[in-house]
Amino acid sequence: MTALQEVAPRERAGVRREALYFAVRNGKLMFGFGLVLALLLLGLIGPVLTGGTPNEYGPQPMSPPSAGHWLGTTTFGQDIFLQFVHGLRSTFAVGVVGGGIAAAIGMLVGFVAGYRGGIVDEVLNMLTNVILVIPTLAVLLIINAYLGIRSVAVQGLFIGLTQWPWAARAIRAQTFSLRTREFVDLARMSGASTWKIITREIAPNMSSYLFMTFILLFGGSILIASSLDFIGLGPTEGVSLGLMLQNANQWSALQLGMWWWFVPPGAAITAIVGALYVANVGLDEVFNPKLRET
Amino acid sequence: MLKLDEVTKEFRIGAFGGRSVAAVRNVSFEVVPGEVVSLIGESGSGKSTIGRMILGLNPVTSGTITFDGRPVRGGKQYYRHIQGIFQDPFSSFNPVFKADRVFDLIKESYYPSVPAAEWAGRVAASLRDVRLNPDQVLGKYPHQLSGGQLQRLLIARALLLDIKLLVADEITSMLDASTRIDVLNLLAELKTRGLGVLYITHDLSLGNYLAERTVVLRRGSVVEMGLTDKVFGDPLHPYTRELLSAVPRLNRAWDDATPVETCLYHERGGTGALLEAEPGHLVACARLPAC
Amino acid sequence: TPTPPASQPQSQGTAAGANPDSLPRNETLYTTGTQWGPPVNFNPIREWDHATGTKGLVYETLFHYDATAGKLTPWLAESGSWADDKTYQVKLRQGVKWADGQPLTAKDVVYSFELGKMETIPYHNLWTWLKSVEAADDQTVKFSFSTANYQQWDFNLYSRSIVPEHIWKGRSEKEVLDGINENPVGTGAYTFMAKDQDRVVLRRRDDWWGKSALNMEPKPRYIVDIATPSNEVAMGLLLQKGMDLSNNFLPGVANLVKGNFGLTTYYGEPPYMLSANTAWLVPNTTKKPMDDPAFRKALASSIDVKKIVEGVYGNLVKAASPTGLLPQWEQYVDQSVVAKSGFAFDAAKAKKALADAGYKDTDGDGYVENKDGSKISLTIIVPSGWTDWMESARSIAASAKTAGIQITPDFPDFNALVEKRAKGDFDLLINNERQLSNSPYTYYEYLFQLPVQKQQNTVNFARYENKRAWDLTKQLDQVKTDDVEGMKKIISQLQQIHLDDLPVIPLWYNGLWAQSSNQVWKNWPAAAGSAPKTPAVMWHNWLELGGFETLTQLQPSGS
Amino acid sequence: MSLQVSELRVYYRTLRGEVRALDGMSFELSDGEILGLVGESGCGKSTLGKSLIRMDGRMRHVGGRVVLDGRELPIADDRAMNDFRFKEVSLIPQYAMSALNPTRKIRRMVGELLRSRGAEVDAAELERRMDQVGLPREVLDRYPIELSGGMKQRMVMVISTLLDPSLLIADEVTSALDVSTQKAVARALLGFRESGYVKSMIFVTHDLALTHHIADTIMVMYAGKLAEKAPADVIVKAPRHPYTKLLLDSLPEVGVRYADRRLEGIAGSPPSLLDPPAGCRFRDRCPIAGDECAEEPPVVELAPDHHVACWKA
Amino acid sequence: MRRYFGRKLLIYGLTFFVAVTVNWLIPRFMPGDPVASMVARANVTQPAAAEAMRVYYSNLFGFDQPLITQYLNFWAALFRGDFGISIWLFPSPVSSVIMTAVPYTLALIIPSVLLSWVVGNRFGAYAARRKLLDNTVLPVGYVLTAMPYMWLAVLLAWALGVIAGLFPVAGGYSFSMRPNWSWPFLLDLLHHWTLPFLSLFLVALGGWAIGMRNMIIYELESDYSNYLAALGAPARLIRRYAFRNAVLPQITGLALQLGVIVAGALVTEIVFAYPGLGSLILNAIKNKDFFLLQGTFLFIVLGVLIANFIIDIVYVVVDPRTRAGMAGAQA
Ligand SMILES: Nc1ncnc2c1ncn2[C@@H]1O[C@H](COP(=O)(O)OP(=O)(O)OP(=O)(O)O)[C@@H](O)[C@H]1O
Ligand SMILES: Nc1ncnc2c1ncn2[C@@H]1O[C@H](COP(=O)(O)OP(=O)(O)OP(=O)(O)O)[C@@H](O)[C@H]1O
Ligand SMILES: [Mg+2]
Ligand SMILES: [Mg+2]
Ligand code: NI
Repeated sequence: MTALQEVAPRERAGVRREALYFAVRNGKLMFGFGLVLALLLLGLIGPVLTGGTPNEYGPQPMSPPSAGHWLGTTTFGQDIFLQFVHGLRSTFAVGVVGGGIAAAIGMLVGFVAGYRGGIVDEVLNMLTNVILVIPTLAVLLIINAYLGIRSVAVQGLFIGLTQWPWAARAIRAQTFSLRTREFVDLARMSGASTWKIITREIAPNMSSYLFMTFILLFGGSILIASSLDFIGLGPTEGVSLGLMLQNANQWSALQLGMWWWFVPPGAAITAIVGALYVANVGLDEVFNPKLRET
Repeated sequence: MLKLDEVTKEFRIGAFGGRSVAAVRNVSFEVVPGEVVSLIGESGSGKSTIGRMILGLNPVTSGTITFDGRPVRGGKQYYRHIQGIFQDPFSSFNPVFKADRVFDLIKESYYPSVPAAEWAGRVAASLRDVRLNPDQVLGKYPHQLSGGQLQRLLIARALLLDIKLLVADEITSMLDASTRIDVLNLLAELKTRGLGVLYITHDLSLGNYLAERTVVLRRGSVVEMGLTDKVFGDPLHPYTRELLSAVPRLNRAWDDATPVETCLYHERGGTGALLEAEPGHLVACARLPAC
Repeated sequence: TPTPPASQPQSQGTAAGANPDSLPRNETLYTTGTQWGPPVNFNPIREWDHATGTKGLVYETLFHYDATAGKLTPWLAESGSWADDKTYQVKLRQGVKWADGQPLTAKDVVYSFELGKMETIPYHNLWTWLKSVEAADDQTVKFSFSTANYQQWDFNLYSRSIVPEHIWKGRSEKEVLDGINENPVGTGAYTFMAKDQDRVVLRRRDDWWGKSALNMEPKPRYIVDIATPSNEVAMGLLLQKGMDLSNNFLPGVANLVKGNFGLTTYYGEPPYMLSANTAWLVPNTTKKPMDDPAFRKALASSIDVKKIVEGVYGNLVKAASPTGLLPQWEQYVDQSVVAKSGFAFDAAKAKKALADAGYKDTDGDGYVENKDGSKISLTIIVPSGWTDWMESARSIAASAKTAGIQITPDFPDFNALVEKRAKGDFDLLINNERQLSNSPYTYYEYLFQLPVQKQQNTVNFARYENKRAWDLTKQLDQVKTDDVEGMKKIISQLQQIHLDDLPVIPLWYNGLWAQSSNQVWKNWPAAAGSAPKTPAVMWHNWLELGGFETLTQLQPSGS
Repeated sequence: MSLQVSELRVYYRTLRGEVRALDGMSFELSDGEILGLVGESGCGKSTLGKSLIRMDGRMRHVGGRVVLDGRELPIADDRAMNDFRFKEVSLIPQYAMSALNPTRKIRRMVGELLRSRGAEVDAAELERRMDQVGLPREVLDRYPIELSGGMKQRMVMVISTLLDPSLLIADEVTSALDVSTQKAVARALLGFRESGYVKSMIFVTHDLALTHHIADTIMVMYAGKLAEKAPADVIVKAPRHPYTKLLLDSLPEVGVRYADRRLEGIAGSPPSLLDPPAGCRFRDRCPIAGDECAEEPPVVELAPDHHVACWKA
Repeated sequence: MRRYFGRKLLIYGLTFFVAVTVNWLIPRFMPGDPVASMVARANVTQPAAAEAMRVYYSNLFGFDQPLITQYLNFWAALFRGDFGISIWLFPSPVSSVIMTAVPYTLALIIPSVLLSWVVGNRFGAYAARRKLLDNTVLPVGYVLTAMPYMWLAVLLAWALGVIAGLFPVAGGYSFSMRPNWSWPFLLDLLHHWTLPFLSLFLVALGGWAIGMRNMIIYELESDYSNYLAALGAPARLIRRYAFRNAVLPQITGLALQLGVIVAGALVTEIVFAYPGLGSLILNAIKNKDFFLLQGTFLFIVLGVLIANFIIDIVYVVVDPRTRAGMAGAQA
């Protein structure tokens, strides 16, 4: 995973229109978002179009991809394509919930610590660092093992609750340098409240950065969720790409030559996360002229 | 109107504020209505810090700053009377918004009930005051405007409020010579309308051009202050002299001849009392018997 | 056939040498599927978690049990017989030596059984009906009973390890129960040679008494039992020819058996495996409507077990007979009772039975309601992570739905499930905690044991209270084991009660998972031809049920 | 004749078109001469400086020649220019504060740089030059972060001139410094010429007064073009171009006070270089502009060494 | 300097405290009763015997004491290096169970982290600003770093293990081997280590390469690079400087990524049944062995803290800026 580099906010003179111009011409960005969007659409529309329940047993177990079963069937005759499109949904859901919560906490902590400074910063920074050094998967293992995870939402919640520190740190650093900008002082002198300054002056200034943070958190959440699912600590109900991987592995799909069960979910996760990373670099290039190819 | 009394500012640095540096030490001076006071000193001498303290953006460590007899607290009511303009016009505007948003912020806080049309009128009037054509500057992003335009927008913004004191912190250093003089002239005009101005600069000639009184700052302490004529015409403190001699002038070569008098009193760290060398001219030390 | 090259050159040189660092492949048997973690103890008293082979290969029992023939085989005992109705006398073999050279004596046997007097020892309850154990002489042990539970006694005869008194004497209760027993000294054919995180290595004792006394010799000089972390890894190992015998449940292995992978199972076609235990659907009979036998019967016929057998298990298991008695106990099944009172999957019949018993869908949601009109919404619990059972539970819920019974699968973690099960805080669950044994007694004990406690830990989770059934069970216990007719008579009555009331619903027989590779060892047990008919498992307590004999029948593939 | 620039045109490629930052500059610079380059912000001063040593990725050499000591500088060819850099042309950049690799001690960095250019470090010479600008020797064994801004500035000056280049470009080297440091740095630059470390120098700034102190000749630029070029005293005392005059008029000298004399700025703003108007580019702001100003004024040598581009001069 | 480390140590101390407390706390919020499950595991039919066993284990684990005492005892035990007794592997002490697994995990993590870091950085630096390489190396990097560890692991196990038969797919060393210090055994260890190492290495490699590529582009555009270029310094020198400066954030990145890498190692071990902490954790979870799970968790936290500390030290040694900054901001 590529962590966001903690760089000083850039001068953004004339960024807006230029950004759009470069955005549509940036191959990385277009490819990344295109792929993610395509998979998202598949996840959204797929279940509606195909109908049926993904865990339903079918009459033809272990059959390779065919016209009837686009991605073949499982040991139990379940249609893998059906599971796949449903799995995409929950994978995106975990990403959104986990990434969203982590981004929200990260922003809150980062903004407050960076803007307030002083003792508030010290305390929040300490908290961030503490959680940062704790290996999160280990924590998630413990939590999931003890409390049991029933749903994608809860899984996302826990992932979100443990993922935020680096985002908080990055945002804090950004806020720190932004808050010394004079327009912040000017807003204060216009009688704006702290909250308003954070949300209406500082945050819009790093919107691209925040967005990139969210992207990385999103991808990270998906990866973590798939690891948890794989270990058997995933949600007990429903389908997700991670659970598909777990099942495929548990029922020895590869040893039995059923690559069609094992490959698609992993490839989809890789595609989503990879595409997000690529898009992220694309975004970086769009917003940071230095990175553009000249 | 504005009175600083033995103001000291220490910045805590390091983990948990383990160490501190004194950016401003025991500074006292006053600004009265209709007067421009210029604050001069080398980089890092604490000029901006004083400005920020007056604006309530940094708290003072000790001493008091009073405005019309009341201590500085910041907050909405305070800024109705005191406004500041900073060095860098580009960073004074939020780059993602249109430049005229600074007016909207003022309206939101101070004039929420003024009808939009009337407000537009006031903004336009204020812009014309600073000799800007409203059509040329409204609705544009900061990067579409020049530094001088932005600087004047900020002044117009301050004028929308009924201010009594303006803290102008190096507002001309980013401007080229011709724009700079326009802005200075504008400040001078405002002064005649009864506005008090604290003009912060390290360019002595600019301070001289504008100010009634001058305060020379060195490493956070006032080394010399008084009427501008006196301070510049007859600088008493060696530091002031050094500064003056280093200013490049068109017609005169740098005169190296000025010997830098060492001042033992100063070197011993005795920054104590400012002594009145002559009426209206205070020096921290100099060729005075006490030194 | 090609043999893996890795250890070939060394095999001759070090075959006889002690502690070879690399085991010769053609003299070593690799097994897995017994041990699920690092070997932690070599304590035969801990029958549930000792290292593989502790009992059976290192420590031995007085008898073995031959499930096919249905009789005890004398092992450490030369013979055993009932001197009178309440006294059992065992004659020990001459010349049996402990691994440290000391002879096995009657005192060792007395000591081993008297360990049960300690409260926490698993066979403590033996002493509620065993009065005393005495050594009549060095080779003779006399057991006197207050109540002679013949069926259970036979079970004990082949289940209790005999430990050396001269070494164990003076061990505290804690040590006996929890001790690791680091260097086990047994009478068995193997000793522990090495252990590590993921394996134990056993080496054959060439001075084992059975070589002459039984005229038997287990063929592998070394046995390496590997702790399998997961099924797919075990399958990978089998395919890589690194493993000779896997006692794991390997879903989909049927494909490999049919394919040309050199793998064998007991049967060449479904169900591939011998049966080891019965999986039951256990209703909580203290709750409505499971307290109603009519409902339970309707539920039983609503479940499409065939679908589970085919769908979930890919035909690796066999649907259970209505009595649930394992195929090995076939002779005790009273076919007339089954014909009259048995049940079979029939959604229509289930529907009708429900309606007849007064369970009707009054609110039109597709599910029947209680007789008083309240909703029926049952939950079936199986441990989270037990994927085959989870799938089965889903399948049960689905087929019950067609009959109009609302069941929701729920997967609490194992702990929570154990607690719920013990407290009776559940509607339905799946359970299979009774293995094949010498007698259907153990089966009915599981079904009918009374009294029902506040916490039911191992048996009668259904909390089914039927005094007559429990009395009959106890009565069965007291029938001599050679009195097959007497047993049949009682068992027939028990079957009748079971099928009438269905306190538990038999679903399918779990297999005696054993998939073996012919790469290095051949002559694995199989149903066909002259192959041995013993089970090929290393599971705890199964070595006495023929597992050991399987080892003696193996042949190196190379020869 | 040390440097001859003729009809130099360098444009920037941007999304909205080409910015004509240098649009036909011609001037000469002789050995030992210091040329002060002044002009409003954005008039192309830095562009000129960069063109002479290293063009960045967006700059495009459109036309014109640069000849240094009789050899033409291949300014558009990044590779070929390498032979001239440092040895013939050198630079003290505007960003001197961050020009030193933060993770190398200065001595080591200097050594590696010199060796990479095939030169050996002459420790004695290095130290002598440091003495000259008033830097203590232990600076060499420090990391850049441990130096103050003025020290870094002077260190960069020493490094840039180590190979005794023929031409040195000093781009706004003093703007970030306060007056006393500024004076010291300016003095050091003069000292470099005296000691022969550099032959000639282009001193870029927007501070006319400061330029007057060090430059022999002052060149005033306006909107990518030369406005006026003359010996320093001539520019200050007898400017001929209206822009120069107005610029001088707007300088508040010490002693000038608003109350006494009100200075005036130049009304209006410089034209966009994206699409500069035809004719004299100062026309719009010029108080004396006439009809002829619709034609582009040529650079004429009004007096010896006094070049002006104005019809009215 | 002392202040810097003091502060770091404070954070680590605090982290450890939080970890221990969380660790102690969570079991007390979970459903189910560990002792009950143990008793159930032992096939005790007699209720009396079961009860005796329950009391016995409850005593052993201290569940009958007041919470605060349990908490304090927990700390006291920790300081004695006593993580309790494993339930799953009863009666082995958790610490000894962990200790047998640790060498394997370390042998996997340390080389894969270091090698992937070094190689990844080299690759990334090499690719930066070289169009052709950038366009080939980078996509591969993205795909690698976006792969779920276990997916790559299983694919490798299948392709190189089962199909090609080049590498074993399970265990730390051959089942026919006995640990000893001989070449065949070491080679065997290496043979088993290769696949898990490779999957960890490859995934991490991609991440580092991309991070480095981005960092170095920043550096190549920086003022000091421009200055060097203006003085005609060869690209080699400029790149070397840029690399050195770009590596610094990557060191910090290493600290930030440790948790993720450890997580990856755990999952990979599970796939390859590698006898390290990952497999241990999986089993602890499956068997609801809290003591083992907690012990492993604490151990990992401790390991990561130590690693972080080492990285901190390295960082200070490598980056003069921090040292100067720490000595106090004297400008
Ligand atoms: N937020 C802060 N934290 C710590 N030290 C500070 C802070 N702000 C200013 N200082 C220090 O206080 C001193 C005075 O700074 P100040 O900005 O007031 O100087 P100045 O006279 O305005 O300089 P310049 O001309 O460069 O603007 C400096 O040494 C500076 O390093
Ligand atoms: N990288 C660039 N891309 C596009 N336009 C540029 C670029 N750099 C400079 N310009 C434009 O070229 C013109 C000349 O810029 P230059 O930097 O040479 O001015 P300058 O005289 O050095 O100004 P300053 O005094 O502010 O340094 C300006 O209009 C500027 O906007
Ligand atoms: Mg300042
Ligand atoms: Mg410039
Ligand atoms: Ni003095």
